[in-house]
Amino acid sequence: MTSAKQVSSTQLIWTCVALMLLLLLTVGLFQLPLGSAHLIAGLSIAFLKTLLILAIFMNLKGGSGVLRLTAAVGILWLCFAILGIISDYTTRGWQETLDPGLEQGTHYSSSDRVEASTAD
Amino acid sequence: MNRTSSIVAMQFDDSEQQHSAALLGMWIFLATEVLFFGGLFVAYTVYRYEYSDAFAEGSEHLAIWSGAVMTGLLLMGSLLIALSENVFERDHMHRVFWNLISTAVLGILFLSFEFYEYHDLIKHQLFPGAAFHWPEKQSTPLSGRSVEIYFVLFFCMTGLHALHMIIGISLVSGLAFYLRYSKNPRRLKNPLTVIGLYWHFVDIIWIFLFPLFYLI
Amino acid sequence: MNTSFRLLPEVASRGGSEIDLLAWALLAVSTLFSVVIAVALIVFVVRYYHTREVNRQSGWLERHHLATEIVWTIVPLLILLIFFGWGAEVYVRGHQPPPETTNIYVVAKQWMWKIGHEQGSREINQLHVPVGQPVRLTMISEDVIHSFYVPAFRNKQDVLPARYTTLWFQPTKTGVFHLFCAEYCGTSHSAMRGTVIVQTPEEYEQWLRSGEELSPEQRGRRHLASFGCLQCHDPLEGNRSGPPLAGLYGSLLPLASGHTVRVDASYIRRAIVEPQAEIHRGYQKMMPSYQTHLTPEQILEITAYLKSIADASGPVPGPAAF
Amino acid sequence: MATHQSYLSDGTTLRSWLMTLDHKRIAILYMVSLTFFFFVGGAAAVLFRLELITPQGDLVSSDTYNRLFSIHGIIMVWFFLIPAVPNVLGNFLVPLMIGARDLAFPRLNLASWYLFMAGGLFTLYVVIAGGVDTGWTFYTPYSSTYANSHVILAATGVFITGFSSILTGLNFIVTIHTMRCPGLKWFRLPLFIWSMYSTSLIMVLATPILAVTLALVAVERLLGVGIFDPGIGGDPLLFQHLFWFYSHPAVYIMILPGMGVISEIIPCFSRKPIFGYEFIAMASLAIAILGFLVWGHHMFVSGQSLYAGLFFSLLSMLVAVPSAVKVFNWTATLYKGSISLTTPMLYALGFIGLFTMGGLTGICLATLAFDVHVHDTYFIIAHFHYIMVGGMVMAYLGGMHFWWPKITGRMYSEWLGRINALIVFAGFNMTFFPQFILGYLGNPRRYHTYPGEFQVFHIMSTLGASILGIGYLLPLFYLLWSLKYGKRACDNPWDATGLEWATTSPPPAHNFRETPVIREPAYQYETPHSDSKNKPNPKTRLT
Repeated sequence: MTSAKQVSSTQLIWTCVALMLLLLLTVGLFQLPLGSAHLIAGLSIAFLKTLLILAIFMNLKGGSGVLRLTAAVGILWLCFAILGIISDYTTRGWQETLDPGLEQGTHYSSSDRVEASTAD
Repeated sequence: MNRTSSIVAMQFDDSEQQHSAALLGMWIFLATEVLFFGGLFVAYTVYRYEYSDAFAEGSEHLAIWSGAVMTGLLLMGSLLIALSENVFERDHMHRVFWNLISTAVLGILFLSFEFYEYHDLIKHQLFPGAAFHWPEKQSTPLSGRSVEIYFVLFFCMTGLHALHMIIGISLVSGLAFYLRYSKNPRRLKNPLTVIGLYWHFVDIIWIFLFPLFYLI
Repeated sequence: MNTSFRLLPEVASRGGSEIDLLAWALLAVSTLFSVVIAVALIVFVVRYYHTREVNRQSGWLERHHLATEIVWTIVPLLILLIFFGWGAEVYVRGHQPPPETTNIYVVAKQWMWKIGHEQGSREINQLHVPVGQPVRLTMISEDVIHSFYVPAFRNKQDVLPARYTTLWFQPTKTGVFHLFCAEYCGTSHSAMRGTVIVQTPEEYEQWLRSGEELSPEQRGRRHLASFGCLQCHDPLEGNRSGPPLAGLYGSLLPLASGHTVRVDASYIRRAIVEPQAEIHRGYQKMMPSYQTHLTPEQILEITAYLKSIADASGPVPGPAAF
Repeated sequence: MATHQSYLSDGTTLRSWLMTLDHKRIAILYMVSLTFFFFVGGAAAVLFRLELITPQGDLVSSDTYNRLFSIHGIIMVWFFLIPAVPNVLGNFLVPLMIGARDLAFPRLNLASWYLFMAGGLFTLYVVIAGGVDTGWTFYTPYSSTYANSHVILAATGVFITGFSSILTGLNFIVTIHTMRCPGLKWFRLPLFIWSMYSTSLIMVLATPILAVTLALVAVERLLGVGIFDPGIGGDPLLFQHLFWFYSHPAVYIMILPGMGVISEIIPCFSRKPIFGYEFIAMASLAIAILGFLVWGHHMFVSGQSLYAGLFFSLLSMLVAVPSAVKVFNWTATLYKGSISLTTPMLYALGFIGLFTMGGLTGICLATLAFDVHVHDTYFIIAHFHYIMVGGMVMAYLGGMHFWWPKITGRMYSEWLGRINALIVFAGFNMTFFPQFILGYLGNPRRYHTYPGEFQVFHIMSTLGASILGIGYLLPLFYLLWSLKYGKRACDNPWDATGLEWATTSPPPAHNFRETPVIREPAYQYETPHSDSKNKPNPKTRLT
């Protein structure tokens, strides 16, 4: 493992400018009536910002493979937790008739929840 | 690399090895921090899925402009601390000192905004628990019971973040003064890198908290 | 209850026999593998003990042997997949009750089982069921998590606070069986035991009749009157400030938020404890929460009443009827 | 240095021990404290096992009984099983095995021990102050709302100890990555290092989730603000998800190091290179990674969705494969070896047998429909004790005997050691095998009183436990005895490969006089051919 190369000051300043612009973009997008797309837009911009900070400020760009792997593993494991757990909540009630008295075979998208027909 | 001025610990062969060990150690620590916050992000995902409307209701009590300003403060702090590493390489210890102090001040500003927000929410009886009160007239379409979950998560997640900020501010300002009064400031290269990484990480957490709580 | 010493528990349900079969298969495969490993260990130790003069010329099993490794990776994997499929198939069926079931309501609390039959009888820590008929339990807890466990039926389901879970079984022989709480629930966890009494249908009918209590529907109707619900909800007429109750159960209800919800036991529970959450389209938000006034049992009884009047105005109406 | 001082004589004051930065001395600190916790946890087990001789609750009250099994679980899991091999043997051996002078962060290493002790003191205070009655699993809403015992204190104890675990794992990973001696490539590492590396991965990635989850339970109790509180729409099952996201991988924290120990012992006493090195190494990593994706099999009857059940059952089946591969490879290593039945080897063979049974019953439990019946019964108890006690404790004892000469410079009594290994094996099976039957008969776990027809099995179990108790006390005495009266050990009494045997017994403070260089793969044992006369008999190799 060799020591990482430094990032130049101008590069750092431009990165910060880009981050600020992205921040303005998030707030700007939020003023538009996008409905459920807000979540996607907000998270995508957050991911973009994170990548910039990781690559430039935290100098993963010039860092060794092990460091990048470590960063990736942390995020990947968080995804394991989120995906595994949310998979339980989104499939609750599938293939189960939770309520006696209603005919077997009626399919409920989820017996615990309001059917999301129009909502985000 | 200024090999001669670094003091290498007994277990290492050279400062190069020591530097990579410090970097890797810090990155692993940050990975654990991701998962430490991760438990709360999981809870957030589950409840946002279950009570998306209540989350939208709750977020109306937070001021977007203040969240945006707070994000800006943190990003500025990150820039300064990243710059200070460059300055450090060029041996301008005085500027490193002032960069670090400014970062800490920006952090303190951030916390002031945050605590003002807490104060405001508590005044409006929105702190979860026995005193939580959700005005009936605004309760569309969910009642306060699941809005309370939103505020539980808000206080837990931003609170944990604030705790990290306090630790970060102490580390940064501690390092600044240590650097200023140290006889051999070049020894502090690894601590500077490591504390910088920590600051950036705390920054990234906020970058996610901002859209998740303010922009719903 | 047969309390003598035994190595295998009694089995008294259809699903129970299926699980026993699976258990025997698992036991056979496990025994086979353990014996093979144990015999190999013993034979190698004895044969290649360091004092013995045997041929130790390195054979094909020296350091690596790719084919061997692949074989003993793939073969266990295939066996495991078979067991996954088998176990899953039985499990999924165990979650899908047949259409016609005897419905029984169970409320668990520290440290007792409160059981209510559709026909009105109530009992504590005892469950009378008819043999040969599928029985379905709808369960909820008043406090912590409990677990309804009848070893003779090889059946178990956790009972949660604020959420209904269900369990079904079809007893195949009469007798008295253990009912346990299997999820640790505090001080007297091990005292939260009861008995399941499987009777012939005739005996069961007789037992049901011997109870002089009101049926859950009747009790539910009484709760509606005594808590003042009927002032706003007329059972049949729709001219009050709240929606009428007849025909409500099982229908698809349009909500003020634009969603549609199926009226089932969970919805009724939510509508009582959290009335503001999902408002019937066209009605005002007037109803207060009855969470602190009604016990889970009373809510179940109200649900039973609403179910009994589901067909009061003809077939269950679809969304268009509202 | 002219004189060659061992790390043990590097200072004799209490201060020289409590402020030491030497990984070997810190290992000793852990060894002493873990032994203490093991016997505290064991004492609780003795008490409730005695209580269970009769179906009625006549020895202790039900509240006391609940506190006993809770404290037994908490202490054994977090204060013995998880730190046992990593923090004692791992601390001692990782730098030695990779030819380093110390771990990468010696101060952090010492800090881990202090954190461990701080967590331990909280837990001991809980014991003194009246106990905790939630079980080691802290399930909500019982723990967050209904329990009126010292839940917050106990959670704090576990929380603090969790950080000790995280820091140890971090230290190991960094050390293994950056400080291997020249020539020690990844696939030349001893398998013990591979298993330590996999274990550290789990410690680092799983423990934070537990920490934050327990913190949330404490917050809920302190402020009445509940993330898991059903009263405000929270879901108690979310706690179980988060808890098992840590606690299932934690099971592999307990068993993987044991597997590492066995992978060292088996080739040494078969005088043969280990069979399928790469497969065993990769199996460790596979277990560590797959182990993270199977937590939902603890929740088949909890009310999680049917599909989540299917998903987690399938993945649980997959994680059994690498474990099976390891067992097969160890067994194949014996083939055409030159086997001697020393004490460590007896423990290793016992480990393979008991772990196989534990693993196979684990497969039974991963089978959905079967699990529904035996979930939360004694079957589960028996299964995980086969893994953790039959597996892990056997491996720990085996490893302690194997490296005892290296750690202390003294030989223990081989004769007593062998007898004790047999006592432990017999006592263990007698204690826990009846519990499989008990579980299938339907006796739920954590039962203070039980129906009379189960009594026979409980009596057998208690009898076995008393034999097992002897098996655990005996080594305490003969190992301590050996410290003063044991024969002096030579540098490599077992004639084993591995860098730890290349230095003196006990090693000097800085491990090696000069940095070793590695030129060959691990486990280069010369297999003796037909001639057995000139083969080393371990006993004759003592100085």
